[in-house]
Amino acid sequence: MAGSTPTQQEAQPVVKEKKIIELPEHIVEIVSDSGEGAQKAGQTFGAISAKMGNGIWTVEIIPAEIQPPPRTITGASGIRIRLGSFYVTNVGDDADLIVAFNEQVLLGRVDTGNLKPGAIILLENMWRTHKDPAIREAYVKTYDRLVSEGYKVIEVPMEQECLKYTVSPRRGKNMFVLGMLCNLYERDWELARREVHNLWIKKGEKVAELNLKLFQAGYQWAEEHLDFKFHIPSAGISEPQVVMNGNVALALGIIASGMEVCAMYPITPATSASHYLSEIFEHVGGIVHQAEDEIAAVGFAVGASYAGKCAVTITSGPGMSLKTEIIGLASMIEVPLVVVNVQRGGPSTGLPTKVEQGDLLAALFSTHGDAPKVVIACATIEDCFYSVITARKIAETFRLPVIVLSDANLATGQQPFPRPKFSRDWVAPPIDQRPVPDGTRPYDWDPRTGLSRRIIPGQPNGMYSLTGLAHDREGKVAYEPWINQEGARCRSMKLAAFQKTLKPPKVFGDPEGDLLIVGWGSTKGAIEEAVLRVREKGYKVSALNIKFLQPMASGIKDILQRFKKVVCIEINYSDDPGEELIDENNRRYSNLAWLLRARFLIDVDSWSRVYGRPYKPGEIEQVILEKLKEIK
Amino acid sequence: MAGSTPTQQEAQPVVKEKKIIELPEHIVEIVSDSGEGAQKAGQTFGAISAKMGNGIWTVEIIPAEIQPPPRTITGASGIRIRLGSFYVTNVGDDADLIVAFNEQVLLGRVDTGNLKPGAIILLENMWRTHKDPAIREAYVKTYDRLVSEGYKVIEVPMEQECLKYTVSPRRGKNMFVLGMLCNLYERDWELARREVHNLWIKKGEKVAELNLKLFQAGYQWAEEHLDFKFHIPSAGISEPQVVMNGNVALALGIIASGMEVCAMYPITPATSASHYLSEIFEHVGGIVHQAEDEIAAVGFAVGASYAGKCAVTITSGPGMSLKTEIIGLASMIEVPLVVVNVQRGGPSTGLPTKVEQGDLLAALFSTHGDAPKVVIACATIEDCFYSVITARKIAETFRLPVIVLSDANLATGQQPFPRPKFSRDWVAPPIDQRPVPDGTRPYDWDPRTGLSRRIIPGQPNGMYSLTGLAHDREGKVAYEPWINQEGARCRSMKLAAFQKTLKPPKVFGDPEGDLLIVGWGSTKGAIEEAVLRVREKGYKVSALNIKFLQPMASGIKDILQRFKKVVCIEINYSDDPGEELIDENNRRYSNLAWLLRARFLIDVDSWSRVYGRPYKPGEIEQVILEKLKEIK
Amino acid sequence: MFGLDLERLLDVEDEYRRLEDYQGSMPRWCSGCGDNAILTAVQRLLRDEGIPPEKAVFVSGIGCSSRFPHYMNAYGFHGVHGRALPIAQGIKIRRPDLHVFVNMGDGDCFSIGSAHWIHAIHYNINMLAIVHDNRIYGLTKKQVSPTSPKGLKTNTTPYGSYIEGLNPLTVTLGVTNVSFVAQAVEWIPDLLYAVIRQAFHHRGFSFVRVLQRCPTYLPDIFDPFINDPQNILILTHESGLQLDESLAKIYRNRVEHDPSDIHRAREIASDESKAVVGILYRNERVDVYDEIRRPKRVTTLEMRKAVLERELDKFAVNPVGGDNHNEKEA
Amino acid sequence: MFGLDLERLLDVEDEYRRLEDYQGSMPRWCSGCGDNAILTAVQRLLRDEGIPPEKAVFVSGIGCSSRFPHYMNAYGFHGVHGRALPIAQGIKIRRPDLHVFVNMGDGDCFSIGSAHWIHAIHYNINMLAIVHDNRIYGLTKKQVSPTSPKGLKTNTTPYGSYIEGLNPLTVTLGVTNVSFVAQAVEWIPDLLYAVIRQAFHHRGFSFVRVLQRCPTYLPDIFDPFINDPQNILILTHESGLQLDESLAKIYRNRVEHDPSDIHRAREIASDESKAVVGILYRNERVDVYDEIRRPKRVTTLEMRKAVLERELDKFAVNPVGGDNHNEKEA
Ligand SMILES: Cc1ncc(C[n+]2csc(CCOP(=O)(O)OP(=O)(O)O)c2C)c(N)n1
Ligand SMILES: Cc1ncc(C[n+]2csc(CCOP(=O)(O)OP(=O)(O)O)c2C)c(N)n1
Ligand code: SF4
Ligand code: SF4
Ligand SMILES: [Mg+2]
Ligand SMILES: [Mg+2]
Repeated sequence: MAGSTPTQQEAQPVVKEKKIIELPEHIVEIVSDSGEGAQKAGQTFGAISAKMGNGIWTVEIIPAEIQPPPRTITGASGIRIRLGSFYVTNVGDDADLIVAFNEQVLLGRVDTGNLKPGAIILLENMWRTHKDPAIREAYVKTYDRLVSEGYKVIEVPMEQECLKYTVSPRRGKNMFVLGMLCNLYERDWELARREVHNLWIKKGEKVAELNLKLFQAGYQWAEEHLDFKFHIPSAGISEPQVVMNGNVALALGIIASGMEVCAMYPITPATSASHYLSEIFEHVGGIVHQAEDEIAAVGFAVGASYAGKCAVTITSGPGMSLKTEIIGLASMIEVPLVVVNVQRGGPSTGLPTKVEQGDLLAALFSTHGDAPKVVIACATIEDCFYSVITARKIAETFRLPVIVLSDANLATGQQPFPRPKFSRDWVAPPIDQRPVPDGTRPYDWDPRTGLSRRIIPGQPNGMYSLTGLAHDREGKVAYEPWINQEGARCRSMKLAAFQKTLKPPKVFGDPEGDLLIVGWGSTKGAIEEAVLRVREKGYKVSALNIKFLQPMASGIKDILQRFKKVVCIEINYSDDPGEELIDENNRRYSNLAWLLRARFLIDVDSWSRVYGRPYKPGEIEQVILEKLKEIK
Repeated sequence: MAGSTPTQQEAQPVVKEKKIIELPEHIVEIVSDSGEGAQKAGQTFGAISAKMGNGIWTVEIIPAEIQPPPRTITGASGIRIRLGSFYVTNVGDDADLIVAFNEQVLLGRVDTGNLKPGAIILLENMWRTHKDPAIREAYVKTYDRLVSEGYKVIEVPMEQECLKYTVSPRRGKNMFVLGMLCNLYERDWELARREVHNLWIKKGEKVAELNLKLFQAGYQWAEEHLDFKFHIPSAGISEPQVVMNGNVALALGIIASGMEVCAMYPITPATSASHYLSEIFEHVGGIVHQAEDEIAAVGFAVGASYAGKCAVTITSGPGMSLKTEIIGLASMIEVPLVVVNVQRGGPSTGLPTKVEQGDLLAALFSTHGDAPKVVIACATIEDCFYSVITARKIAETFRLPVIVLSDANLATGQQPFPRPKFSRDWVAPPIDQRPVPDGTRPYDWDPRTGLSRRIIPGQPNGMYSLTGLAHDREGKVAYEPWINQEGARCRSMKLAAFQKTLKPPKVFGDPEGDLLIVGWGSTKGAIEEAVLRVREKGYKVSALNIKFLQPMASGIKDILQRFKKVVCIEINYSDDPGEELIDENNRRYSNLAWLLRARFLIDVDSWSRVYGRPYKPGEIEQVILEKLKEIK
Repeated sequence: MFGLDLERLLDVEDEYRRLEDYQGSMPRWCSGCGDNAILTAVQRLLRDEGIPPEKAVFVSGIGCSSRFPHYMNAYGFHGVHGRALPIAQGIKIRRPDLHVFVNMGDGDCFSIGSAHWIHAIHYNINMLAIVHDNRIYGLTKKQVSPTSPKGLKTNTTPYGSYIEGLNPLTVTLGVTNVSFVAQAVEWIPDLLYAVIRQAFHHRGFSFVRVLQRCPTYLPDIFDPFINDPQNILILTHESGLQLDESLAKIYRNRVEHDPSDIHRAREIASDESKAVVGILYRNERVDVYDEIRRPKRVTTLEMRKAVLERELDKFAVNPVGGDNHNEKEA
Repeated sequence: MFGLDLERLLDVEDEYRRLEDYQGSMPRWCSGCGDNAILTAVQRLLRDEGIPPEKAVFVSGIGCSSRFPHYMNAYGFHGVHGRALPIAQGIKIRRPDLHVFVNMGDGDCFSIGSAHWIHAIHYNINMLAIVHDNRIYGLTKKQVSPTSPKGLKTNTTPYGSYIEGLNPLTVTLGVTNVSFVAQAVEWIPDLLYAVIRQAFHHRGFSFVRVLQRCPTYLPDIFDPFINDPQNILILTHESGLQLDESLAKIYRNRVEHDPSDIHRAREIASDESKAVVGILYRNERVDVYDEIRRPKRVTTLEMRKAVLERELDKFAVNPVGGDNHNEKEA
C-alpha cells in the first residue's frame, strides 16, 4: 500500500523555507467522525500547550447522535482548542485552522459559521481516490467550493502516511494529527513525546510505541510539507495549574466540600460529573446513588441531609422540573440541600448537549408557594470547583436549598486554573450527635434572622417530627394564621440575613460609563473579552458578572446607575425590541434582565439568542457596538 | 326527657315586644363539631336569602382534620353567610351573629378574631348541665368570659327543644338553627318551608316532615324568646341567578366549553371540582380519569388533546410542581392544554384547605427553558365558569398551555351570579379529520405571529412526529442554531399576538388619584369594598384587578402612572419594608408586584399576609389608610 | 390493540402494501443496533395488517429506542423521558379508531416510568407497548439500568453494579388486570414478528419485552443467548407461537405453555438462565378501561346544552317573583 | 431492619419500657380508625425491643396514615405524598445506627409512589415499611385507590370504580431482590404485632401490608373478613407465625407455608377471596444495598485531602519549569 501511485500531494516538493508567524492567539479545531479520536488529540494538544505556559480553552464538538453515520454534516465530532499568549477565558470567535478527517464533517463546521474567512484547512485527502465514485465526487465538489471561497485548503495524506505504521490507520490518525499540530505550533518535542507516551502506556508498551511513531510521522510530515509555523508566545503562567472540564471540577468540589452523598439520575450534560465522581467518591467514603428517577434522587438527598450526611443532587433542565416539589419541601422543612443544575438547551428536551442559560427564573420561582432558596452561578471552570464548596456551607448554615447553576459550556469546556490548595475549612464538620439540651426546639427561629439550630436524628432528647405542612417552632402542624405568617417570614429572613454577608460584584472596566453589559454564569469570559475589545477602541463600556442571583448583593443598583445604558446578555430566549408585534407591554426580557428590572426599576435592556452554543466575543462586540448607538 | 327540670332558659319569659333592626348587611356564622350539619343549615339559609333578593356570600369553615375530636378549638366546622342589601362580593369583616353548637368551636372563632366586638352569640346550653363536670366547668368558664368581654351571649336549649321531636337531636339541630335564623332575619315562611322540604324529600316524606318540624320549632323558639329581629332589605336582584361554589362553576365551565377529557389526581382544594364533574361529565360523553399521579394526569391530558380531544387537568400547588415538566412539553410541542390550579397555602404541603395566591410566579416561570404559556386568574365564582371557556379557546387557537388560577376561597365560597346563557360559541368545534393538503407542515409558523395550523392524528396525508427536542417546521429534530432560535421566537410571538387581543382592565373608582390598589384573583371583592369605604371618606383611592397575568394587556402602565402610589395586595408572602434586615436590595415583593415592577419599572409597593384566609375588607381598609400616609 | 375500524381496514388493504409506505426518516441508530430489527418488524406488521399510516400513532419517551416514531411513516409523539404510557393512554381514550403503539427503553419504562408501567397494566387500555431492553442506558452513554446484570461496569457503576437486575416479566405478571405479556429477542426476526403480531391482535394492553443488542455499550451481553440457541427457551402453544421447520431445527429448547396459566407463566418468567421467547400470558376477559369508559353515543350540541341547563337548574335561585329562565329562553 | 447497635440495645433495655416513652402527640384519627391499632403495635414493638426513641426515625408521605410520625415519640419525617421511600433510603444509607420505619397509605405507596415502591424492593435497603391499606383515599375524602374493589362508589367514581383493585402482594412478590413480604389486619392486634415484629427482625427491606379500616369512608369494606374469621387465612410456619391457643380457636383457616417458597407465596397471594395474614416470603440471602455500599472505614480529613491531591495530580499541568505543587505544600 505504501507503494501506491503518487498523489497530487506526494508530488509537492518538500519545503525548504519556513515562514514563522507570531500571533497573540490561535483557534484550532479538529473534526472527525465519531470514534476517530479527534477529542483525544485535541485534549493532549491543549495540555501540552498549557504546560508551555499558554492560556488555553478547549471545548468538545459533540454530535447529536451517539454514533452518527460516518461522513455526515451533523455528525462532526471533535474539539476546538483556543490557545493564547494571555489567560484565555472562552472559546473565542471563529477558527483560524481546522484539521478535518473528511470533507463532510468539515462542511458541518463551515456551514454553521465556525471558520474565519481564509482559514487554513488541513484535510485528509484519501477521499479523492476513494473507490466509491459518489464519495470521490462529494470530496472534489467540496474541495473546489472551499478553495473558491478563499479558504487555504491543504490536502494531507493522513491515511496513506499512517498506513506505513499500522494496518488500521483509523485508530491512529489522531496521533498523526497531533504530531502535525505540535510541529506547526512549535511545541516542545520532548514534552510532547512524554505526553503521548503517558497517554498510551496504560495500554502497554507496544501501543505506546506505535502511537509515538504516528505522532512523529505527523510531526515529520508537517516539517517537510508545510511552509509555515505559528509562534504563540507563552502567557508566562508559572504557577501550578490543573486543567479539567467543569463537570470534573464540580465532582472535585464535592469531594473537597466534605459531602458524603450524591444522588442522581442520568441526564446530559450533567451526568459526566457523576461518572467521574462514581470513580473516586468511595475513596472518601462517599456514595453516588443512581436513583430510579429525579424525584427519588432529590428525595434520597434530602433524606441523607436530614440524617446529617451532607448531600447533593446533580441534574439538568428536565430533571430540575421534576425535582421542583421536593426542593420546595427542603425549603419548607429547612433541610440543607445542594442542587446542581448543569443547564442545557430548553424548553422540554430541547437541545440536550447544547448550552443555554434558560433556567434562572425557574431556579428562583419554580416551586409553588414561597420557598426561599439561594441561587448561585458558576462563571468559570474554576468556579465550578469552589461554588460547590460555597453552596454546601450556605445550605448548612442557613438550612435551605442552594441551587448551583452551571451549563453545558462549562461542563465540557477545559481550561487551566491555579491548582486549589486544600483547606480544612472547606469540609463539612462531622454531624453533631450530642444530646439536645432541654427546651431546644427544632425551629427555634431567631426572630431577626430566621436562623435556628438544626437537630439531627440520633440525638438524644431531640425527638420531633418535621412536616411540609405549616408548622410552629416545635415543628408541629399548625393552622393558625399568624404561625403560618411567622414561618414564612423567618424562612424569608434567612435570605435577608445571608444577603448581608455578600459583597458587591466587581465591575470589569471602569466603574462608570456609557454602557454596562451584565451577565451571569459562563458568558463571563466572552463578554469581558468583547468589552475589552471595544474599550480598546475607546468606548466607555464595562461588564458585570453576577454570581449570587438570589439574593443579590447590595451595591448592584449603584453600579447599574453609573451607566447610561445597561444591557443583559444571556444565553436564553428574549424578544427582540425590533419585532413587529413587540412593544413594551409584551416584550419578554432575558432572565436576569427581568430580575434586575424588578428589583432596581432600571430600564435594563436585553440581548440574547438561543443558538445552543456559547457566544463568540466577536458577536458580543457587534451587539455592544449596536447598543452603543442607541445611547443619546 | 321533655319533662326534665327547668333550666335557666325555660325560666325566661316569652317575649312580648320585638325590636326590628334595619341594617344594610349582616354576617352570620354557624359553627359546630364536624358532622352536625352546620354547613347544610347555612347553605339553605343563604339560598333562601338569595331568593329573597339579598346579595350573599357564603364560605365554609373547614377543620383541618377529617374527623376532629368533638368540642375542640381547632375542630370548628361550619359556615359563614354574609347577606346584604347590595351585591356582596366577599366574606366581609367580622361576624355580627354566631350560632354555636358548643362553646369550644365558638372559642375557635373568637380567638382567631372572627367576631365583632359585642357580637350576638346564640349558644347551645346543654353543656351547662352535662354529666361530665369538666365539660360543665369549661362551658361556664367560657360563657362567663364571653359575657365579660361584652358579647351578647344568648343561651339556647337546642338539644332540649329538639328532643321533643327526635331522639337523636344531634342530626336535627341544624334545622332548628335554620328556623331560628329564618325568624331572626324575617325570611319568607313559605319559601323557607319549601326549601327545607326540598332539601330532605330525597330521603323520604318522613324525614322531610321531621325536619320541617324541627325547623318550625326553631322558628317558634326565636319568635317566643328573642326580643329582636333584623331587617336586611332586598338588593333588588330580580334576574335569574345561580348560586354555587367556584369548583362547581369550574366543572360547569368545563361542560360548557365542550371539553371531553379531565385527567386529575386528587388534591385539596381542587378535588371537589372533579367530584362534581365525575357525576355529570359522562352525560355529555366526557371522562374524568383519575390517574396514578399528577404527572400521569397531565400526560394523559396532553395525549388526549394531541388526539384532538380537548382536555383539562385540575390540581393544586404540589400537583402543579409535579406537572412542571409536561407543561413545558406542551408548550414546546404546541399541544393545547388547560391546567387549572386551585391554589392553596404553600410552600410544600403548606395549608391544604386554606387560601393563598402563592403560585403566580411559578405559573409563569416554573418550567426550565423558555416555555411560553398564558396565565389567567378567576376573580369571582362567576369567573370560574367563564375562565375555563376562555382558556379552552386560547389554548386551541394559540396551541399552548393556559393556566387558570383559582383558589381555596373561590373553591368553597358561594355567591349568586346571573344564570349563564348557553352559547354555541363556547363549545370546541369537532376535530378536523379531513386529509391534510400536500405541503402542510406541522409547525408552519407564521413568521409574524408564530401561529400554525394543527394537524391531528388520523388525518390522512398529515403524518409527522412531534418531539420535545428542538425541531424545525416539519417537526423534525434539528440542532441548527437558527432553527432553535426561530422555534423559540415563534412560540414567544404567539403570546405577543394574543396580547394584542386584550383590552386594558377597568379601574374601580376614578382613573387617577393618590393610591391604586392592584390585585388579581379572588381578592377583588374585598379590595373593592375596602376602596369604596375609603373613597366614601374622601380619599382618592382606586382599585385594579388584573385577569390576564401573562401576557398582560396594554394600557396597564398608563393606569399605574396616573396614581401617586401603587400597592399590590395579594395573599402570598412578601417582606415588610419595616423589617430590621430588609432594604431595597433584598426585599422580596409579592408575586404580582414583582411582575409589574419588572415590566413597567414603576415602584410598585406590596402588602401581603399568608394567614391562610381571605382578607377582610376592614383590614385592607387599614392598610390603605396606612399606605396613604406614605404619600407625600 | 383492536381498533374499531375493521371496515376501513378492509377498504384500504390494497392501498398500502409496501414497506416503504411505513418508513419515515432514515434511522440513526448505531450500526448493529437491535432497534433496527424491531423497527423492521413493526413496519412489516403495519404493512401486513394494511393499517393506514394516519391511523397509527407511535408514542415514545426519551432514549435511543424512543427515536422510533421518527423512523415510521405514521403519527409520532416523541415525548419526555418515562411518560410515554400516560400520553398514549390519553390518545387512545377517546380515539378508538387509532392504533396506538408505545416504544420505550428499559430505563424509560422500568426506571423513571415504572409507576406508569404498573398502572398501564392495571388500567388495561388497548395498545401495544414494546420495551426495547438493552439492559443499559444507551442515549446517555452507558449508565446502569434496572435490568443491568449485577456486577456490570457502567459509567455510574465503575466498580460493577450492586444488585441483581430487575426481572420485568415477573413484575408485570404480578399486576392485577394483566392481559398480555410476551418476550422476544430482536436477533430472531421471525419470532419477533410473530410475537408482535400476536400482541397486536390482542384486545387490551399488550406488553412485549424485546431483548435488544446495544453493540456500542454492551457488545456481548446477549452472547450466551446468541451463541448457543439452546439458551433460548421458546414457548409454543396452539394459541401462541408455532415454529416453522427451519427455526425448529435451530431452537430445540422448547416448551408447550398455555398462555392462560398465570402461575406457570410466573414460574417460567422467574428463570432467567434462559431467554424466553413467546407468549407468557394472555387473557382477553380482563376489563378494558377505554372500552368501559367509551361513551354510549355521540353528544350533540343540544344534549350538551340540555345537561348544562339541567345542572344550572340545580343551582338556580330565581328571586321570588322573578321569571323562570326556561320561559325566557324559550 | 437490623441495625448495628446491638450493644446499645442491650445497654438501654432497662431505660425504656413504658409505652408512654414512645407516644407522641394525641392521635387525631377518626374514632374507630384502624391506624390506631397499627400505632399501638409499633409502639409496643419499640418498647419490647427497647429501642431508644432517638434511634428510631419514622418517615411517611401524605395521607391520614402518614400522620403516624407525629404520634410517635421518635424522630419523624412527614414528607410529601408518595415519596416516603426515597427519603427513608437517603436517611438509612449512611446511618446504620438508625432504625428506619416507613408508614404509607395505599394511595401514597401504590399509586403516586409506585415507582419508589418497586425500586425500594429492588434496592433492598434495611428498613420496615408498613402500608396502611384502607383501599381508599382517606385524607382527601373518599376517592378511588388502586386497591379499591371494582364497583366501589367513591367521589371520583360515583357510578362505581371501573377496574379490579390492584393486588399489591403479587406485584411485590414479582420484584427481583424481594426479601420480606407479609400481610396483617389491624383488627387482630396480636397477629399484627407478631407480623411486624418478624418484619423488624428481618435483615433487608421488610414490606408489610396491613388491611386497615376506615370507618369514615368505607365502614364495611372488611366486614366479610371481620364477621367471619373463616375468611382470614393464616399462614403458619416454624419460622413464621405460630398461633396461641385462643387465637387458634377463632382462626381455624390456617395453612402451613414455608416463607422461602416464592412460587407458593405468589399463588397464595393471588387468591384474594380470603384475607391472608402471615409471612408470605422471606429471604435474607438477598443483597442488601446499604450494607454493600457502606464504607469500609471512616474517612479522616487527611484521607480526604490525599484523595483530592491525587486527583488534582491527574489534571495537573505544571508549566514547564514550574514547581511541583507537592513540594510547595510540604
Ligand atoms: C426527565 C429526564 N431525565 C433524564 C433524561 C436523560 N435521559 C435520556 S434517555 C435516558 C435513558 C436511556 O436509557 P433507556 O431508557 O434504556 O433507552 P435506550 O437509550 O437504552 O434505548 C435518560 C436517563 C431525560 N431526557 N429526561
Ligand atoms: C403531590 C400531591 N398530590 C396529591 C396530594 C393530595 N393527597 C393527600 S393524601 C392523598 C391520598 C390519601 O390516600 P392514602 O395514601 O391511601 O392515605 P390515607 O389517607 O387513606 O391513609 C392525596 C391524593 C398531595 N398532598 N400531594
Ligand atoms: S447506543 Fe446502543 S442502543 Fe443506542 S443506538 Fe447505539 S447501539 Fe443502539
Ligand atoms: S378518614 Fe378513614 S383513614 Fe382517615 S382518619 Fe378517618 S377513619 Fe382513618
Ligand atoms: Mg436501554
Ligand atoms: Mg388509603
